[in-house]
Formats: sequence, structure tokens, C-alpha cells
Amino acid sequence: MVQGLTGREGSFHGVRNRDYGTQVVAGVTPGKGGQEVEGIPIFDTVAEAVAEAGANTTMVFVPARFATDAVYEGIDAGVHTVICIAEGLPAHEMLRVYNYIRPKGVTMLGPNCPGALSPGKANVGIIPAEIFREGSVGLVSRSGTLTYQIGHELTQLGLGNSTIVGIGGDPVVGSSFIDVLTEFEADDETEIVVMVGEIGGAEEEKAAAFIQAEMSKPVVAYIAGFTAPPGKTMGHAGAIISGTSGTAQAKKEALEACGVRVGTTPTEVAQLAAEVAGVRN
Amino acid sequence: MVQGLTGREGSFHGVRNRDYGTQVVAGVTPGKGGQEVEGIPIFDTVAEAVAEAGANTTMVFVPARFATDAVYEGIDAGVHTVICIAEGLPAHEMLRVYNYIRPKGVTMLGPNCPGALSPGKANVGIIPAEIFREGSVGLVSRSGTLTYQIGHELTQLGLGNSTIVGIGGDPVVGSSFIDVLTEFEADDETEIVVMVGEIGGAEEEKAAAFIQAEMSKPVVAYIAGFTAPPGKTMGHAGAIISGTSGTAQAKKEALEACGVRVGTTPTEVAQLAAEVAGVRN
Amino acid sequence: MDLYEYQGKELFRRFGIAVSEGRLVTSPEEARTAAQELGGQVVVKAQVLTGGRGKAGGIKLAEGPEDAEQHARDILGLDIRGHVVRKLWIEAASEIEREYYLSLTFDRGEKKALFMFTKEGGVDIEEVAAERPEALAKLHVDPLEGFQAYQARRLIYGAGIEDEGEQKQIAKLAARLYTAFVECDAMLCEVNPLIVTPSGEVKALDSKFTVDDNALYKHPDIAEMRDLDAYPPEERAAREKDVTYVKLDGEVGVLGNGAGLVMSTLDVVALAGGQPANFCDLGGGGDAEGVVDALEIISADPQVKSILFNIFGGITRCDEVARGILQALERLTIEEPIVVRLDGTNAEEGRALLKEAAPPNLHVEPTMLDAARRAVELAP
Amino acid sequence: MDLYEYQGKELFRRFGIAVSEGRLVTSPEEARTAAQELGGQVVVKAQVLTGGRGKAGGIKLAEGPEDAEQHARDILGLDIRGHVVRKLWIEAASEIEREYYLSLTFDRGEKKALFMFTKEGGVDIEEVAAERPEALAKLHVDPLEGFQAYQARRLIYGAGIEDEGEQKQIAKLAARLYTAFVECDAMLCEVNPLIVTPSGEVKALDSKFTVDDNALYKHPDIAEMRDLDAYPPEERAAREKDVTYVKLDGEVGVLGNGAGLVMSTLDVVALAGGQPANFCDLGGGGDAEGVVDALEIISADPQVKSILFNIFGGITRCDEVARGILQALERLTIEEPIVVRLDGTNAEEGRALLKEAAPPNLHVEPTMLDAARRAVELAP
Repeated sequence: MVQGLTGREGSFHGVRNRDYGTQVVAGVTPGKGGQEVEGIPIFDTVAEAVAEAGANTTMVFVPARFATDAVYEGIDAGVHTVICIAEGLPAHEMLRVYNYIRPKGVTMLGPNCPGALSPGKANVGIIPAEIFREGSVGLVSRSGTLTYQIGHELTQLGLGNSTIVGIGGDPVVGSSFIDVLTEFEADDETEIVVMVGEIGGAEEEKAAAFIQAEMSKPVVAYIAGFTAPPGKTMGHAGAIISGTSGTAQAKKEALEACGVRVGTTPTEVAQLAAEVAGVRN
Repeated sequence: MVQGLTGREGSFHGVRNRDYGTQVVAGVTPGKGGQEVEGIPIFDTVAEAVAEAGANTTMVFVPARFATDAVYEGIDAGVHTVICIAEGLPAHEMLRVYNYIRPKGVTMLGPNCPGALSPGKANVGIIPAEIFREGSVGLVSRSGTLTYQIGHELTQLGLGNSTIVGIGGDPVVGSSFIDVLTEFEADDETEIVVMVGEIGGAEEEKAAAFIQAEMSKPVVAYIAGFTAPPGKTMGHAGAIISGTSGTAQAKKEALEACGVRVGTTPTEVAQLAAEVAGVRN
Repeated sequence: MDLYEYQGKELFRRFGIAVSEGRLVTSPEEARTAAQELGGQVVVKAQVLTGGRGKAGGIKLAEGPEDAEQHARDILGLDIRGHVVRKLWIEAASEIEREYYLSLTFDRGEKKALFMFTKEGGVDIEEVAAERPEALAKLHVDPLEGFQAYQARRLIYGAGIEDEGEQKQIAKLAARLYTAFVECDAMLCEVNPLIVTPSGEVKALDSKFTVDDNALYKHPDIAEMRDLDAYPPEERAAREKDVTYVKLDGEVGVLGNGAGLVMSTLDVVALAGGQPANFCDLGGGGDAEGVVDALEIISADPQVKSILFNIFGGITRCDEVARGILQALERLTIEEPIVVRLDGTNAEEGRALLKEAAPPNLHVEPTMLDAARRAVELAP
Repeated sequence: MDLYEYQGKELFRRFGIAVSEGRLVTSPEEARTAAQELGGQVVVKAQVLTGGRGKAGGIKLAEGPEDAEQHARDILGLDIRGHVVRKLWIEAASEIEREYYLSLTFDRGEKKALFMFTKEGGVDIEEVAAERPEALAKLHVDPLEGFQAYQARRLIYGAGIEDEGEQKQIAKLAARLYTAFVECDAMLCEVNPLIVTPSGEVKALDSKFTVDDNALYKHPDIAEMRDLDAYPPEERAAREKDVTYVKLDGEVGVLGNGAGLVMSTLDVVALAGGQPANFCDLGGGGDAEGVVDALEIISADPQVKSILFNIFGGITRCDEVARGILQALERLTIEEPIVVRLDGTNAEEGRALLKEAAPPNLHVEPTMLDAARRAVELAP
């Protein structure tokens, strides 16, 4: 289901996802129940979309100030997976959402994320599927276009992707690198993983320890923001060096200390992936 | 650990529980850290009691207006089982506590409960152990003294108890009849169950359906409050008939409809239990 | 604790929920003045803590001050389901286009607050729920999540509200009602009817508001709203002495320790053919002084013909209870026979004390059943 | 958004946190008047959005009005770490018995608010954390549970506060700081130092307060506190045009679509031997008009010697970006060479448009790396 399917972005991507093969069974826009968007029925509430169209996953495309409400509506209606494309959610709201959904076992990507794509299978979100091809590289990233750039470089080296997951660029997002790495480790179609981090927070450092301790599949990484100054938000609300913590250099060092090779440019990380893939194939 | 061990009630029961064989490793009273109560060390905070004395269960004996805080302190310090003897907690506070702890898997008895006793093994709470003897009857109740009365009647008929659990007399308590029945069903030492309900709410009705659907062990029941008028709180905050719902008659009928025999007096329910025990032995 | 309509409306107003202007009065003359101040048509509404005021003649429309005075004269002193009308709420009359129903209850089963909303206002909600469930929008609010905008939408769409102005007002009102419910530690907030005026204004025409007794310490302003006159005199006295007491209609006074045991004792009295006169719980402690207070309150009820003590000592020590009984008999004039059953902690000591003092009219029985039967026999 | 000390203190006061009385002034004369009004000793404090004011001579104790005027004259116009002092906070001087440190931060790792409290106030907290961790009490608050009294106790006992009066005041202050933190959508609330006066009063002598930009729409009063003068002129212009822009120190202007890609582009420019002049994200949409606005802001920076466009089209269409570049070149006078890399959605169409118009000084490169190298070359 797409919350905000009648909006400009919501309808464009919702229909595109449906055309890619994703089962988009319903849209939700309060007050527009009974309408249709290119054959997809619209409901006033998520509860109706769940009851009448059997939706179990929601993609949230509403403006930031309505997004938290939309997420709660989805979860309370029994939806177990939330992909929140919306960006600009207040951090405290997301703090409450996170602590609310986490013990309930709800899976959430975003906010401020491009969604997830399994080339040739399904696309939920705004990732342009035409850049990617099927393959065995799992790609997880805090960033949208940077993911496309790296996907593009992989494609040029003949590598395809099992699944591409954008976890989102906000300070608090529903899923961490570790959550997605855990999925990739268990996923039969994934053989290597490329992790794309950026400045801010310490999720890359935690992921480094996790990779060393828990992962059997090879991981290579890229970190953006070596030239970012401290105290400035670099586009993403989460991309900020606070004091001396969250620098790209610290993340790179943490990853390398755990045996994860880090590329310094998108091109280089793709080459590292190709090298590892070559070794394994 | 006992939160409020330095109080009159807390020290009396805490020490009694310890003397019965329960491992009471710590007490917590803010500002009294460093003191002792009959050899049990007192800490200022639960976190210290957990870290230094290894406590994993807490019994809350503080006055009502400090009880919610005490429960949160226990849970946040990593305690997994909370026995809240304190009564008079505002219902909304307990509503928040319940929804907070439930998805985290914390077990809570009470508030407004006498605790739990496994005769001959351990006693956590205020149940007078001398009334009960070891045996195979699981006893679960919303009430304290009524439980003692029924335990006494059972003893007089030669029946002992595996475990006695008081879930508490408040409108919202941490564990339901179903939670405890589930434990009894799985407990090797329990052969029959006596369930003691009272007016208010619909937990007995839910338990009836659960017993019919899920339990292999025989259950007999007692309900107090057939003569209680609607709209009046009968001593326990939870013992109130709201409109037409929560009557003893409705509970009795629901239980009987699910094949659970209901005694009309404490004596009769003990006799029913003896009858069933006789059949099984 | 139940609040009067006017008190509930005062809280509504505090939380921004639209209500009509009104005045509280206790005499026909005051009613006249209030009607003058308010101007135009007014409604004279009996303030009693029970339903069915309308049918009982407790609510009347007045054309003006004179009319209001006359209605007040008629309604004051009226007995509505056992509640004597002592106060009136004089309110500016509202034009009513539509009547809805909106409530928030404390759903102990689901452990969440429960909203109920239907366009079929002014009627009995349990009837709507049973007969036309599709007309009733129900929705739970998780206390940790709090009220979210979507919940208002589900109520509005669920009940079929189509007018946009109404939708907006109801959404706002529902959010405020939730805030009032949580911040006042309410167990019930009911607006029946919630009206729409011909000009499209949505407001609360009535209020039912119940606050958790255990939370009153946080709300001294609400605690002060308690009207002791609304309770039977025995319950008033019990409240002052901090005794847990509920007046019932029978002739056997009952005292016990622990709510469950006392309820059970009442049932056993009834099974023995008697009628309990009250519920009275000595509570966990039960010291001698508490026993004296409780006995004083129970014996003050003229309906009481015999008194039954059912004590199962745990924390409560039976010797202490026995001492309390003996003290009470010394200090008070209790003519009703007293039947005592003591078991548990220090029961033997307690029985010995009673036996030694052997006051007239005091009967010790070995079991709860025996004691109940004896008390019923002794209450002719 | 960072607040000035005086703004943070205004919020503190609103939430019941004790602060000293003071006045905001912008001239030595006003400083004199303020000191007169306040009476006694005052402190003249530079208001700048950076630390290290004390060492830079931005905080001075004045004996009276004359002294205050003189200090104001000295401090106004001072450059503290690149921030020019334009405002002063004149505050009644406090007697200080002890200095503590208390803060609440938004811990994104733990997804909870984090309290930090130590008796070692007035110093760098990271130093205390690293060197004497046992002196620092740290505690998380779950947002669903909210602030509970026990948390205050853990802070107090954890830091070793023994005086009862202090314990009570600090417990209350911590609760209020948490309320302020949540209700203002703060990312940081720091009180350093939190002082105890000789008479035992606890109060906030300084404030550091950062509010989440994404939540400012809920707090128009806080949003109004933004002082545009505190930002570089390019950032001010960008804010007005709603362009995501951060001024940096180099000579290669950078534009891209998507925060991650732009950060990566900056890094690649640095690897190619250049210095990025700015971070500028066209965002998801990236229509022609947005491109014109962004180019205007970037080219207004006199340090910029070349401009690099790195576009990977997804939602953004490369032909639209190309149109924006051509429009900007028509409308604005841009003398710096522009290097363009277009890939993804409609990249061919975009490149064709640029090739057809072939403006002078515009260089199209096939890859991100090539483009970065070229831009660096062109910025001498």
C-alpha cells in the first residue's frame, strides 16, 4: 500500500513500482476513499486498506509533518513493514516511533530513504531500477543518489545486485546497517556486501564490529564526507559531525580495524567489490 | 531485591521471605545506601543492587505514589520480574507501565497483589506460608485473603499447592489469569488449578475460553461478588461492575459454558478441587 | 469519583472543548437570577450522579427567568433514582441540528483508552453497540503512542461524518478529550449528546466524567469537587475515618480483612438466606483502632441487625482484631449481636481473648460458613 | 539550529529552570543602562554561536555601569573563532560556591535522550568523560517512559551530590530540563556550569541549546530566534532561496543531487588535489529554476574559481538540469568555468542540449572522477 498515493511523487513512484512487478494493492489518502490511481484503489484509512485490499507493507509518501501519523496509522492497523520515503521528520518524533515499533518487531526503512529494490523481482520506493541488474552483491546505504552512483559503477564492472537497501539519512532510522547486514548474511542470493556509510552517528563503527564477529560473507565499504566540517548538517539531517565524533576518518579506521576494506571513491569501492567477487567466483 | 526494604512492611516481609529460603540479596531505599536490614545490604538505586548484588527480581514495597517510578527503575536496570505489592497506583500510570513492559517480555505481578509462593521452595511477597502445604494444586487469584481462605480449605481437605500466585486486584495488572494458567499448564508440579476471580473486567471470561481451548489440566473456579451492586468499587480498585459488564454471574456462566466448574463458596470450590484430585489420583 | 455534569463541563472548558455558558444554583431565586444573566431561553438541569434525569423530569427548558424559577422549584428536592436534587445547572439553551455521541473509556481488557463515536447521539450507547454496530466507530489509543491525527480520521470516517467543518471540529475535540482524559486520570469521559448547531458549531451538551480515585492526590482541584452530600451518611463517615465501606441494603453488617474475602463473605451471607448491610474491609493492617472505627460506622446504620466478623489473619493479627472488638464494645453502645470468626495468624490468642472477656451478645464460630449462618439467624 | 546563550536562558526560564536576571544589548551605552538597572556587579558576556568565549576575552566582570560600558566597548566587534560579537548579554553577577555540569543530548546511537552530570563543572566534558569516567553520571531516558524520579536520583547519587537541598533542586531541575528538551525538540541542552551559590541556590549560569531544524515548524517562537547575521552571506542567501548549501573554504564550487553524492563529490575533489568551496545539494527534484538559484549562490562566492556539476539522475532528470544550466548562463554573469557530469535518467538528452548550445567555458565530462579532476585543473 502507498500512503499518499494521490500525491505527485506518490502516484509517480507507486505506479512505477506496480509496473515493475510489485503488488501495489491500495493507496491511502484521507478524504479520497473510493477514488483510483491508475487502477489502484484509494482508501480513507490504512485500516480499510488492510481489511479490504489485504495490504501488509506500507510505503509512506506524505509530507514530513504528516509522516509520523501515517507511520503510526500503518503500524496500528497491523502492517509489519514500513518504508518511509518522507524526509524532514522531527528527530524526537522518530525517537518515539523507533522505541514504539522496535519491541513490537515491526520492520521500518527510513525515514528519508529511497526504499529497497531486488532487481528483477520487486521495487518498493524511488530507486531507479534501470541502473541496476540482477546479481549477487547486496548493497546497503544511508544515501540515495550515492547508491545509484555505486550501483552504476558495479554494473560497469559487470556486477549485479541481489538487493539494494536504503536505510535513510536521518539521525534516527528504523533499521540499522546491522539489521540489513543480518538479512544479507542469511540471504542465499547475496554473496558479497557493499556498505555505503557517511559522516554522523556511529552506526558504521557498530557495523564494523558486527561484521568481524558475525559475518561470513565479505563486506567492502565506502564512507562519504571526509571533507565535511564539524557542526554542519550536510544535506541529510543525520550527516553531521558532532564535536569530534562521527567523522569519516574514524569510521574508515574502525572498519579497517575490523578487516573491512574501504574504498576512497565510488569507483574504488566498486573495484574492491569486483576483486572480492573475482576471488570468490 | 526488595524496593522499600527499610520500610515497616518491606522489612517485615523481606526478611520473612529470606528466612523462608528466598534469595533476598539486596534492598533499595534512596538515601539509605550502605545500611543493612538484618544482613541484607541496602543500595541507593536498583542499578547498584543489580550490579553489585546480582538481583534479577524485584519486590516493590514502596508507597503508591512512588511505585510506578520504582517499577520503571527496576525494569530499566534490567530486572525481568517485578512483584508489585504496593497498591493504590493510578490506573493510567499502570496502563503506561503495562504497555511499556509487555513487548519487552518483562513479567510483572500486581500491583495490589500478595505475590507468589511455592510451598517449601520460595516465597516472594506477603502470602503467609504457614497456611499452605506442598502439593499439586496451582492456585491463582486476584485477591489476597480470599486466597488464604481457599488455601486453608484445601489444606483441611488434605490438598497442597504447587504454587500460589496473586495477580492483583487492580483494573490493570501486569499478568492475567491466562498468563498464569499458561505457566501452570507447563508446570510439571501442577496437576489441577483453582482459579479465584471476582467482579470487574473480563479476565475470567477470557480465561474461560483459554481453558477450553488450550488447557489439558482440570481447572475449577470461584468468583466473589455475586451480591456486589453495580458502580461501586468493592475494596479493590478493579472490583467494580461497570454498567452491566463484569458481574459475577456473567463470569460464572462464561466459565461453566467452557466446562469449568464453579464453586459458590470457598468451601465448595475446595471440595470441587478435592473431587477432581480424587478422580486423577 | 463521578463528577456532576457542571464539573465535567468545567474540565471540558479547561481543555478547550466547547460547552454552553451556565451557572450553578441551589435555589429557585438563584435560578431566576442566572436565567436573567444568561438571557434568552435556558435549560434547567438537575445535578445528580445518576442517569435518567430527563425521563424523571430533571431537565426542563425555560423561556425566561420566571419560567426558570418555576422549573427550579419543581426540580429541587426531586428524588431521581435515590438521588435528591440539591443543585441545578442553568445553561443557555442550544439550538440542535444533530446529536452525536462521543466517549473515551478506560478499556482495562485491552489496556488502552477506547474511543466510541456514533452519529446516533442522545440514546443509550449499549443499545447502538448491540443493534447497529456498524454505526458505531470504536478505536483504541495506545498510551505510549498517544493520540494521533489518524485516530480522529478513523472515528470521523467510521461514523460517516461528511461535512468538512464538522470533521475539523470533531477531530480537534477528540484530541482535546483525549488530553483531558489522560491529564485528569479519567476512567470515563462521555459527551452525550455532542451536538451540531444549525450554524455548524460542534459542542458538548452534556458531560459524564469519572476520575480514578487512586489518582486524586495528583489533582487537588478535582478532589475538591467531591460532594459529600451525594453519598449515604455511613459512607461519608467512613470516608472521614478512612474506612473502606460501601452501604448495601440488607441487615447483616459485615467486616473482614481483604476485599476478596469480604466480597466472598457477602455472598456467603446471601447464600445463608440473609442480606448483607454493607461491604467493609479492614484492609491489610487491621489494628485495634481501625476495628473500632469500622464497628462504629457499621453499627450506626439503623438497618443493621447483626454484625459478622470474618478474619483470616495473614498480615492482620487476630489477637489485635479481638482487642479492637473488645475496645469497641467498651467505648460504643452496640446492641446488635456480633458473630466472630478468626483464623490464621494468632487466631488462638484472639479467640482466647474473646473467651476470657466473654462480652454478652458475642458469638465465636469456627468457620466462615458457620459464622455467616449464625449472623443471619441473629438478624431477624 | 543553535541558540545564543540568552535565548537558551529564555527557554530555561520558561520551563522553570533558575537563571540570573539579565538584559540583551548591542551597544556600550545600552550596556551601561542595563548595568544600572540590574545594580551591583554584572557580567558582560559576548553572544556568539561558538565556544571559547572566556579565553577569547568575551566574558568580563564589571563592578558597575561605567565598567560595564567599557567592557562592552572592548568586547563588541571582537572576532571569536570567526564569529564577530554583535550582541552582549549583561547579567547580574552570581556568587559561586561550586560549579557542576549537566546536559541532555540526543543519543542517536541508543535512540534515547542522554543525561550527563558531574560535579566537575566549568570544564570540557569530553575530557572528564575520557579521564575520570567515574566522576561522570550518565543515564538514558526512554522517550516512551519519559522522565522518572529515579533517573534524577541516579544522576545525583552517581555524581556524589550529598547535600539534601542540592539534591532536591537538581532533581527538579533535571526533570524540567527534560521537559524543555522534549517540548522544544532539542538536540542538546547543556548547562555548564550549573552553579551552587553560597546560600545553596542551584542555577544555570550558561546555556547551550540546539533545536532540531526539522521541528522548527512546530515552534514558530523559536524559529524566530534565528539570527541570520550569524551565518556567512552565501548561507543566508541560500536559506532565502531554500537551497541546501554549506559554505566551505576551497575554490571548487560543487553542485550535485543527493546529500551522499555531493559529500562524495567533495571528497573526490579533495582527492584530485582541489578544495571544495561549498556543499550544495539540488535535492530530489532538481528543476531548472532550482539549478539557476543554486548556481547564483555558488558563483556569488568570490573564492570560487570553477564549478563542478555532478548529477546522477534518478528522480532528477538530466535534461532538466541541463536546461537550468543554460538558463543560468543566460541570466547570470558567470565567469568561472563549469564542468558537468550527467548520468542516469535522460542523461543523453541533457548532454545533447549542452552540446547544441555549446556555451563557452562549459566542459562536459563522462565520469565523476574525470569531472572532479577537470574542475580542479580549471581552478588555478
